[in-house]
Amino acid sequence: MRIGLAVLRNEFLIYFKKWIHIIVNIAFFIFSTSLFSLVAGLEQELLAEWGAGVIWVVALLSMLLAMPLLFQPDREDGTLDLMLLSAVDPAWLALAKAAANWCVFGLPLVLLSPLLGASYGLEGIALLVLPATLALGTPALILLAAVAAALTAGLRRGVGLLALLVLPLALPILLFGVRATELAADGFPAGAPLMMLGAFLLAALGLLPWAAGAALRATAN
Amino acid sequence: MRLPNWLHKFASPPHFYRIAARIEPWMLWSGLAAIAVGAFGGLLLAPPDYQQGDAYRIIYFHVPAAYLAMQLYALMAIGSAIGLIWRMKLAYAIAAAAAPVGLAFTGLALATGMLWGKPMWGAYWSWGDARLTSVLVMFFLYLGYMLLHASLEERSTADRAAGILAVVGVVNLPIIKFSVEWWSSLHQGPTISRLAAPAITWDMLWPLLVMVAGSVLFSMAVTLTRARAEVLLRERSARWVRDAAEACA
Amino acid sequence: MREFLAMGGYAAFVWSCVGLSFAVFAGLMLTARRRLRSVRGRIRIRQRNAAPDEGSWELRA
Amino acid sequence: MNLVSTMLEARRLTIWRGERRLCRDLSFSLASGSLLLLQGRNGSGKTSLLRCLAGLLPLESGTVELNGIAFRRDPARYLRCLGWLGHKDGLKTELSVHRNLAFRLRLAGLAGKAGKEDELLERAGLKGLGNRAASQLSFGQRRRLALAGLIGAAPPVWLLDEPDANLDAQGREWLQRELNSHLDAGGCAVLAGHRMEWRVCGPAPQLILGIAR
Repeated sequence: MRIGLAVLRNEFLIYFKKWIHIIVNIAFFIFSTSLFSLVAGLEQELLAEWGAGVIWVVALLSMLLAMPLLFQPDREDGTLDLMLLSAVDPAWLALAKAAANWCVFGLPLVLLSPLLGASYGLEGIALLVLPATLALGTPALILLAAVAAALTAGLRRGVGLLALLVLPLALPILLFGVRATELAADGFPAGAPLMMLGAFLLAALGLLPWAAGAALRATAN
Repeated sequence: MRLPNWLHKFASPPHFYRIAARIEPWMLWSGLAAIAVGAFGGLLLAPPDYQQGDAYRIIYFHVPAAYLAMQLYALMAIGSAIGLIWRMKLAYAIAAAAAPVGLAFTGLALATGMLWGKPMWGAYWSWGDARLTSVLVMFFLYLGYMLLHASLEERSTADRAAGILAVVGVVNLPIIKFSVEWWSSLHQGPTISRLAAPAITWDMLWPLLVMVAGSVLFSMAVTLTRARAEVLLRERSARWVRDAAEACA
Repeated sequence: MREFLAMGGYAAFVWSCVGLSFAVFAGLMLTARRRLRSVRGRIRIRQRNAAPDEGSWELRA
Repeated sequence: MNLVSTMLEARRLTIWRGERRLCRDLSFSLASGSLLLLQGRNGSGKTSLLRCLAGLLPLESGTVELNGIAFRRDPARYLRCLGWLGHKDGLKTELSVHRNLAFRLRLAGLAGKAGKEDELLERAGLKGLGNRAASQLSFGQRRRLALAGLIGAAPPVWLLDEPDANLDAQGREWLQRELNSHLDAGGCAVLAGHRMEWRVCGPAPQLILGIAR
């Protein structure tokens, strides 16, 4: 556990040295979202209807960009071996790395989403619900990604496979995130899907770090 | 937690290999015979449906495939879980053998489902349908399992890694199905005029049951054949493997 | 006979399903058998070739 | 630590790598204070054997015990006995030398103390480089840093994969001294590599595990 905290701290330090990645991810998020609105033809009604879906899908994709950073660099420079050979439970290791990755690549998307939502014509309570869904959904997503990234970390061109493994499993998170925002935009209570997202997050926190830890051990050869 | 003793004995790879080799042809040929009878009954003997005409006959091929897609996924996940918990190579072998068979049946279920959907709903595909979408997700999970297994060079590593994926996937599948259902029940999409299922008559039912039974037997036979190959690969250092490989030259 | 083949106007759908299904059945059967045969062959070849070359670790102190 | 106790015991190891069997029913044991050298041509499986001992690579059959504990029974205790240096240094080149060393010590469960780190750096011949980014070190200096982390963590069993790679003559001298004092203190070590002129003056004999051709 204390070793887990040390890993967490180390991760933050490394990510801040790699600040270019962070900027690239945020830029990708903003630019891709605006691409959709350009292609959709700038009709305000259509935009409001599609806003939640577009922002969620682009958030998913931009997090996908950062997922290889979870374990691939550690695998390449030999740090992963060292961490697996320390006495820390690999589940804590996976959790710490996922938490750092989320704080750096997920949290900015949550904070930016109201702005982009507003540009898509979302109003009122929906502008609060959208970041709330992202805040609940993206950590669960990154935990799923931790499992997939641990499974594919040893592969030279594992990024495509990583995406293929993550996307089907991430479907429920995406659906509920979009659903809650749409309900809120149409003036309905969005509590139920938000609670479902919360339940997913809890279940993911309870189960996926162990799966990711087992995956790290399994692919450590 | 230990496995019961009789299971250990049954699960000894040479024992499994021998037993599988013995029962496999019986399952294969009885399965094929049942499929032939079922297809004959379904295509010729069963009366046309009063609403769907002859198009409903597709279910004689669609339902067994969809059923097997699920069953084989369960087999793959259970095999993987047993392998992960008890480090049993045979379980991994069965999981790895079930995957391609399951992938084929999932693809068949999707294809026949689409061919059925066109005359019934007027569209090959409907994203609003929970079953279609979750079967598609299952297809990708099978694909992910096989690609991951194929891309990891060390077999024991591949078994464990792909096994973890299968177990995570099986936990997620009900959630996916449920969430798509919930999604489509609220979504104001194109409503599907699914024909109310009338009580199916015996004339129509028996070929379906025979088809399902035959497909199950057939898929088990194919899975056993593949599992034998996988067991041989995993037991490479055992003496009986050499004998088995030489015996059937 | 022609009536049977026409499948009440749904011939294209029904028969392509039948064809697909049997193609999958046949494909599964053939690939499974071929896999078993090729694995056996690989093991035989390895056992014939590999045995003398396989060095083994030994203590020399 | 008892000087004649068996620290590392490998029983009937069979290791496969892909389609190749690297060893069959290999058994050896290392007493406290003894050194095992793994020799063999490239591709003979030195690294694989080392990784098996560390529990990173699954064994086809056989058991490895450190101080009587198998990896599977209690991974945390097994790993606490173990120090590892692979052929990769395990350094984060983005971070400073100090950070890397501190992280390495924290992984071993030791709280980082600045004094200890400085002392280690001095011993490794990296004095005054603490605030430099690890990416600015030469490969030999990186190796020294990685070894310093291992030495600072002071685990009883060392598993080193070509520890002298990239090291200059003085570096090898230094490593030799550290190795000797480690063995004198009752530890044991397994070294894989080609240049094997390690002199050991410990009580227990030195084993050489080579591949027969």
